[in-house]
Amino acid sequence: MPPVAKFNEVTGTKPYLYYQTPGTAGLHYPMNSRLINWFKFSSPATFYPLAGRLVPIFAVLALALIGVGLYMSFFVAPTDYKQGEGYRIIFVHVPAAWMSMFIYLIMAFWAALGLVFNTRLSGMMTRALAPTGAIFAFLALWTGAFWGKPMWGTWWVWDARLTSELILLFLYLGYLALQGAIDDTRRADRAGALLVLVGVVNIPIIYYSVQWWNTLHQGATISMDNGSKMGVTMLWTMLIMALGFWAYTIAVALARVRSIILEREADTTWVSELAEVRL
Amino acid sequence: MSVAEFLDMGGYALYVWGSFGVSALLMILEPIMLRNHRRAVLQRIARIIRIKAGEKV
Amino acid sequence: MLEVAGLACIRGDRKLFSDLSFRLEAGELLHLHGHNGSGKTTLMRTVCGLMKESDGEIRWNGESIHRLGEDFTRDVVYIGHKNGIKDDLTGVENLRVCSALDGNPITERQAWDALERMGLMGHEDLPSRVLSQGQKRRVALARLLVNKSRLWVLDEPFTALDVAAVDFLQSIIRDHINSGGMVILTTHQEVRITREQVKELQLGWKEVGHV
Amino acid sequence: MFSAFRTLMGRDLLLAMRRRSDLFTTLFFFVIVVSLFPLGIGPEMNTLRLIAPGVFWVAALLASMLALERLFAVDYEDGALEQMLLAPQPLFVLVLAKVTAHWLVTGLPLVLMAPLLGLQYDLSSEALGVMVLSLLLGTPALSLIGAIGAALTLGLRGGGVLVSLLVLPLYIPVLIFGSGAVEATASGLGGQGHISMLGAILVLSLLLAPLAASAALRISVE
Repeated sequence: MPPVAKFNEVTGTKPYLYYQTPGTAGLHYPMNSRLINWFKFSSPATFYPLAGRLVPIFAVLALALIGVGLYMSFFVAPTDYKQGEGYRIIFVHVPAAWMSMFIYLIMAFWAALGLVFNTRLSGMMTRALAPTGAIFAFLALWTGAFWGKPMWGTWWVWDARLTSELILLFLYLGYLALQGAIDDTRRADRAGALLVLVGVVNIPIIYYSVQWWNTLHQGATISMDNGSKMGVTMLWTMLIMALGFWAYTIAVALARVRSIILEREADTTWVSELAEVRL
Repeated sequence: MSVAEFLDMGGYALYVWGSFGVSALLMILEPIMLRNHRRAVLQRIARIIRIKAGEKV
Repeated sequence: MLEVAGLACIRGDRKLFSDLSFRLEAGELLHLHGHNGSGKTTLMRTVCGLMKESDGEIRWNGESIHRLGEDFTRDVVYIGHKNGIKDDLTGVENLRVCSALDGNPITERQAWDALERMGLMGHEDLPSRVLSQGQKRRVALARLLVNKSRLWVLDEPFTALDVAAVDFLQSIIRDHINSGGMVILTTHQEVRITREQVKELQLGWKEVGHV
Repeated sequence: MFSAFRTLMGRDLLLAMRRRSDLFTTLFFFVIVVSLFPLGIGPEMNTLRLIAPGVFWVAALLASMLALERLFAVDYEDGALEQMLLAPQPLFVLVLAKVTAHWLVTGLPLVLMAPLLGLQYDLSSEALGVMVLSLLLGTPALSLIGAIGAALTLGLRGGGVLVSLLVLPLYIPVLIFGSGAVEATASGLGGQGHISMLGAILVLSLLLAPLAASAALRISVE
């Protein structure tokens, strides 16, 4: 531990203040700031092992749920009278679309928390969720296109929901680009949080305007789901797949937040004493 | 239902397996990239500690 | 009266200083020392409210500056490394806009007088981009003459100024201190003010064998 | 509060007057982009009349985004932005003043130029009227929403492209209702619904955008 050299410069009659080297325990540590500190600073340190225990649990849960979901979507769900086997794509398309929207809302929650309470952990959570959200948005578009081709003969259909999904992907890319462009982590977190909040306010407006735009130009002839009637088993399959995706998201996000914590707290004492770093 | 029939997916093989395949691919790729990133971060921290330890000793 | 308790600031992931406390009464000057990168500018910008401190409290007349908001910024004038004047505007226009934004608009006449006192005779109505760095600094500092804020936060005010301007600025600071104002400044030059009004604050890491 | 609004807006307009060339860059960009389409798509009047609303609005969108970067950047570099943050006025009033001045310099000329360009596309006078009205309501909303993007990406490398990536998704409702209004009028359906939606978006952005932009400025200046 480097010796604490307090640099105390007293000039002029008035006694003056001292300054001490960072990183060492404060000589007098007033009680209240210790509590505030616990919540603000060391929460990444206590969160890190907690996340470490949760990741495998959710990973296993995800595997199980998706396994059951896949089995049901191929063997349990009946063949659709009109669309044959092609409709099974909705068992991936719809959960992915749900998750892409859901993750953005969770990011907005963490963003609001981060801006209000100024905690560092929430900024990390928002940043950890973004890539997974972007992947699900892309998957929703990809599977939507693959479903559109056999049904309507074209890869891309300017359907209201698909267009909104595309715009959601742009919002994700905007967030990721902004995070990439800012070096200072504090500013990146807070700027990213503000962008997500502005985005969340705009999503209903965008969705409504795209809906209006879609009905205005083509009328409601082509729409995604009025094709196959929603049988009970299909609904269950979709729910299970969605839960599987949800567990997958938590596992991935927690794993990513752990490596973000490591990156940001690289030079702190608690990281250097970590087991994984030692070996 | 024979395997061939299953794979054919009633003629929609390309589309069904295209969607499921890419989804599976991405959802497997992401954890793998995460693990590599994590290992790289850990190695960097270990190196910092060794340098610091080296300097002090 | 300005009071800072347990202040800590982080720049990027580097902790600049922590547990910093000091008090500044009316009629006192706080002179910041410290090597480059020791957090002098960060401390000043945090005290003004430009930057958010990561820990600790800054109180102005007993009330946190974040709660005071505009009431606090009304009493503060901050002149940093950047002059804060527009190159396309003339000195007079710059001064009048700045003081109008500070809440006490001044007349054309007052602006001209202030610039003359700052030694910009004949340059008042030239666009600022033709002025030299020293003259631009004088235009920026001219705000101190027309400003009613009690707390002055000056970051390296003497840079790019010639000897005459430095003397003049020292005298303005002295008058401000004697009339009960407060000044926080950083400078590598010596501040010629009576001893008992000056407080020194040394920033920077003093570890064994550290320059 | 209002005097600070007037002072800052007056200062920005004075600055714009001093640098007259910047005044016209946005306008010229709009004119050129709109005139390019007939060259690209062909002089056939029917198609031109059909695509006119979309072309005008996309051009207006790009023009306003082009001018966004300079909104705060100049003040950020010469320190005037710090003084704005420290001024004893509510920041969103100052941001509103700056955005108004910015709109007067970059948005209004587009609105005034639109009828002239409309002749190139042989738009009916009624459609032209709605085009001007929709631009009049839409371009301020674009400047306001864009101000948030400009404030967020202050001082970043590659700021220009980044602003467009951040701001474009948020521009889409304005684009849809703007061009929709003109198209509805041209096809006889009547653009009232669109115009009212455009007005609603303008009011919403007038209320929320300055607040968000001020928060973004405080974050960026740190």
